[in-house]
Amino acid sequence: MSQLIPPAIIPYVMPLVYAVVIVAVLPLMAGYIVLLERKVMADMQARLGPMRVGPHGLLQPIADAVKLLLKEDIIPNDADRFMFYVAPLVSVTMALLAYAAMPFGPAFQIADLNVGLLFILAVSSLGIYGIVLGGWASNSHYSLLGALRSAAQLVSYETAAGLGLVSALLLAGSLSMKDIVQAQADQGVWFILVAPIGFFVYLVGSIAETNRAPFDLPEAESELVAGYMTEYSGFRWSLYFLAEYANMIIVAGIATTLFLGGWLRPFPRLHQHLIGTSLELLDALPSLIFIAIALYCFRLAPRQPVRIQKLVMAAAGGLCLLLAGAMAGSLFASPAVMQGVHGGFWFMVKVMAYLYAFLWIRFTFPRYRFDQLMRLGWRFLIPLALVNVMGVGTAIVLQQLWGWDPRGAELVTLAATIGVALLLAHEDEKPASQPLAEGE
Amino acid sequence: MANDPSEKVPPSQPPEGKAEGAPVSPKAAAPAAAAPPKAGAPPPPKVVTAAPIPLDNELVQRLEAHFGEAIREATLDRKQAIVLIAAEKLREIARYCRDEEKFDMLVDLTAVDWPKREKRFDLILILYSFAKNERLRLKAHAGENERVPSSVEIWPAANWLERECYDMFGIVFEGHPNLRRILLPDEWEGHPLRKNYDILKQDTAWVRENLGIESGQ
Amino acid sequence: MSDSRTNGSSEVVTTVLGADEIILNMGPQHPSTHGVLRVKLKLDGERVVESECIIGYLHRGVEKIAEHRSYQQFAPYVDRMDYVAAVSNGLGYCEAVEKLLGAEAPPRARVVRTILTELQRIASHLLWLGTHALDIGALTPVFYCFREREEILKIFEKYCGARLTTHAFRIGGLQYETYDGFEEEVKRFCVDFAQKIDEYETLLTENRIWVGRTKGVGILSAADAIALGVTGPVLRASGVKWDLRKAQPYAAYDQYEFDIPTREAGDTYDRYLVRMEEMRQSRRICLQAIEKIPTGPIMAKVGKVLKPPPGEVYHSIEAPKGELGYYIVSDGTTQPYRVRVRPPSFINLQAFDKMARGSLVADVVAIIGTIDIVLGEVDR
Amino acid sequence: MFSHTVFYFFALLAVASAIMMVTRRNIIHSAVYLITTLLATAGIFLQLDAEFLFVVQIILYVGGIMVLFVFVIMLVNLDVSLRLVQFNHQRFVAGALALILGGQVFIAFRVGRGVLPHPVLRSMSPKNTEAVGDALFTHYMLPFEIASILLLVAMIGAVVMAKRRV
Repeated sequence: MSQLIPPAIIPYVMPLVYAVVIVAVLPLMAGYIVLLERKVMADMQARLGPMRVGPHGLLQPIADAVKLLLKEDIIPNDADRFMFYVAPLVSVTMALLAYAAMPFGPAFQIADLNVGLLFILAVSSLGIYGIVLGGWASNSHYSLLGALRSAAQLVSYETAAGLGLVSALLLAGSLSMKDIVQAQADQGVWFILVAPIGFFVYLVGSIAETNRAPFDLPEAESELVAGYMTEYSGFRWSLYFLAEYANMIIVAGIATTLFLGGWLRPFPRLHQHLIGTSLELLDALPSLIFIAIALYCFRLAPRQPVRIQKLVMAAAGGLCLLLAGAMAGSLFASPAVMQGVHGGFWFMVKVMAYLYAFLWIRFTFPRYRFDQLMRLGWRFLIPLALVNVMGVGTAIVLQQLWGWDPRGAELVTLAATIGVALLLAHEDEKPASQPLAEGE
Repeated sequence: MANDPSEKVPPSQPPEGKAEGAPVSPKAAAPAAAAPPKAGAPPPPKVVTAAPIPLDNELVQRLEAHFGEAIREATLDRKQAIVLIAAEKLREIARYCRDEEKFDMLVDLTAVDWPKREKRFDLILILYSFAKNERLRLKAHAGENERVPSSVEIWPAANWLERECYDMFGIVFEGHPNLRRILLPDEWEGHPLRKNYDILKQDTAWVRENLGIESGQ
Repeated sequence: MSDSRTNGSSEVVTTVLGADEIILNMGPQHPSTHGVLRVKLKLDGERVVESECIIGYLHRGVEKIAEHRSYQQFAPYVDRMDYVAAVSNGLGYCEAVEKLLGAEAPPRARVVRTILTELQRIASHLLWLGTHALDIGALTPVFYCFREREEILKIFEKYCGARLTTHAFRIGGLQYETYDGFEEEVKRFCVDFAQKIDEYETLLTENRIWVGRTKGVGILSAADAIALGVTGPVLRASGVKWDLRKAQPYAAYDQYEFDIPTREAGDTYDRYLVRMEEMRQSRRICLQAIEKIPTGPIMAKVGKVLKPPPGEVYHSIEAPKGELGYYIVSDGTTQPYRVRVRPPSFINLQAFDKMARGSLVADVVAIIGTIDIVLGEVDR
Repeated sequence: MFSHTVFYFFALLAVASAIMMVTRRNIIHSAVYLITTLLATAGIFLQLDAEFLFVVQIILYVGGIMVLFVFVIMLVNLDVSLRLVQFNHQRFVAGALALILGGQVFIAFRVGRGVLPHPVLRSMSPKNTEAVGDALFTHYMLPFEIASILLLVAMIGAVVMAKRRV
């Protein structure tokens, strides 16, 4: 390799490969998250969801993508054309750029910045310009209102979400994504167990930041039609869509890295070896999961109505088997490869679990009103996050300076924080019950 | 329906008044051989009066005491009380009905067109009293170019109802805060529920201009 | 304004009036105006200063058509007014004409009418609940509601062949005898439905966001409600215990025990609770009625050609949305001289301005939903 | 060489978009060019290995302050600004001043070249963030506190002014 490529470029090769992989795979992943969303929604709403394109709708995302690309690209007459063109690009570029510092596995990371977390937060917060400018450029009032709501919402909730993250940062003592995961491995505990309030604040904040229900006011269908996307169609619209799902994966990735142990396997310190070998039992889990999915696919395959669907279903099963094989095979390869493959697997599993929580919340709750959303952000989440930061800080001080037992210190401060949370929630209810007429 | 308490009427009525109700069209005078309507129902409990009969209960007496000539006639049709009043006094009578007689809800306000009559419109107000669980129908005659007092200030509910009446019949309500068409477009010509407005008729000019088609039919 | 009536776009027309007042136009094509309602809002910032409903986009001249049809011919037309509660419309019309004729439906017909009308009330409320929740952003209840509504529509379909515009009743009684297994199906639905209502309530009633979005929103006092002629669940949520089924019983309602749910605050949340309780009461009525459907004829002898004696009648029933009245004038011929429909949606919608003033724009959607209007009935 | 290219790219971008920002009629466009300028400046920070500053520049200026700017601009009636006369007679004075300033910088650059020691970039990485924190809370404690109080005063002032209107 070193002969083929000039040495000056070598450090840029792997990141480039990773970047290409991410840019290529991400739209597909977004498509399949949409399918997942529709399937989960259908399951919760007592129906089937997409069933026609491919077996159980497995090819639906591809059909959707083709449809979107072929749609007419409509630009309103009075739109600011340049901005209208650029806005979706800004959104999607910023969303993709944030992946630069996202650690999908111990090896799979484009760049390990020492301010990695801040970088991701900064860049993903720039996506708001895509929304704001797009809403403005559309020259439609629904769009503009959606954009304004979006901007106000993002600025408010970024504060809360950021403060939620601080608790994990205090525990990790680093801004580098890799070091944060490493800190969790070293301390032998996921930070969600130490700072659950911080995780909760970030969960709520991240839902609001990605404009998902119950905070989807910028695109509230029943009020603003489609918010800032109202005037967009076809390809440009799908760029916004891609950006939204990319952002969802980013916030899920941040939460996974900071609170859920990143690419670490569950129980990273539990070493139950298979008798007589150095293989760990828990490492077999990914393979077993894939084998189970594969068997399920094979069982479903003969029941598909059309021949081609049978084939596709069987192919899906085969793909799962292949992945299971890869998972199992990597166990026998070098530790680095094994870590990489399994780390990626666990990272994605956690991201998906986080996204599932998003979907679950979306299909369960009604939508907030804008003033309620703001009240929740400023009066509840931000104070709570501040108290939580102080609580975690206190716990660390108690441990390090006064030599308290770590778990004891954490429990004490956690109890105090939860007390404050209840107090805040109680306070929050008072103005909510007042009639709206105070303005008159 | 046999036990409809709302339409309970004091028993002062003559059992079979043949006095013909003025509000009904001349045609009604020929009740013809209209099939005896009571026929058939397993329990035929009551004799249905085919024509309205005069009504003279306490309510009517009170009304007459207050408004004298303005109460033209009170009748009972299918056990439902109808009071024919003078259109000019509508507002006063309505207010009295609301405040003194506790007819606190205006259920409906509408009109009927009798083109052959001198004053072609019947303006009809259906009132309901929560306290008495009773309905009362006020009826007033109005001519084509006559202005009728609006009752919006008495029952805000009359707002849209009077607009609809104006829209459909062209009855102008004096004192209505916002008398515009409500169901039809503002520039529409004609008032569809008038009897001389044919069912196939439409404002072709409007349709052509605004919908870009020759006919809405 | 008039010229834009034909302009069926959903764009928002904004004009800068004074310093802060803008005019926001919602509809007639908007996801949550429940059809073709158009609302013009005058806003001070996010707060509604004044509102105006512009209606008539669905006007079909039903009352005019009535004057050119015979009494029986007009019966299917009424189904097209409140098309989500067609059975109730039919009941009101048939009973009004029967009253005009002086006829009365036989007991069996009256009980079957009661059952079907109560099922229709449940179906109508379910549709309202689903769409109302959807407007406020709860995506899931609508599917649960439609699942149960589907069961009701299946019963309708089996009974008369139609699901939506049923034309289930005839003047004088019923055309069709109930099908085999009607009682069991209705009973099974009613028994199952109890826990379904609880399911909806689990999703919404104590949900903080739901309560936050509906409590104190669109308040209508009892006095205002009466002055504006508002009827139905909207009136009852304001604290007026008045239900035509109790006040002036029709069909077979005098035979059954049920409560009139009322609430005091008159806000969106109370209207929600009233309607939820009404579904329970409807279920209770159905269960009582299905136990003892009298035997006997289903049609009174009214004759093939209906010529009611001259005169006029007003008859009203408690439709799912409020008092549905028919004022019919007969001139002794086979065609009604005048049919006036007192549409509950139309009159309840008039209270919108009262409810919306001072509320936020986001509440407008909730308020439109809570009045439970059907534009087919508003515009006729 | 590579880093020089990067520097000149960002520097040119910053200057060009700054000029564009001043000359646009449409305020939204101006705002977008200002954002570009800020981003280009952030890029220069990155090129200087000041990663923390780079990120803070983006988060605070671009992600925070400019969002609020754009937010406010959208609420303003744009038509008014489009009709404003953008340049007046002061432009000659301003142009002259700019020329003088440019001349000064140029001369200083020519004279100073080789006299002053060439700045050596101490690579603070990977302790960049800590270094900034350390500096702020030890050496520059007083200025930091003064800045904090200034911001607090501004915040309170803003709240008071906003409240009075209601």
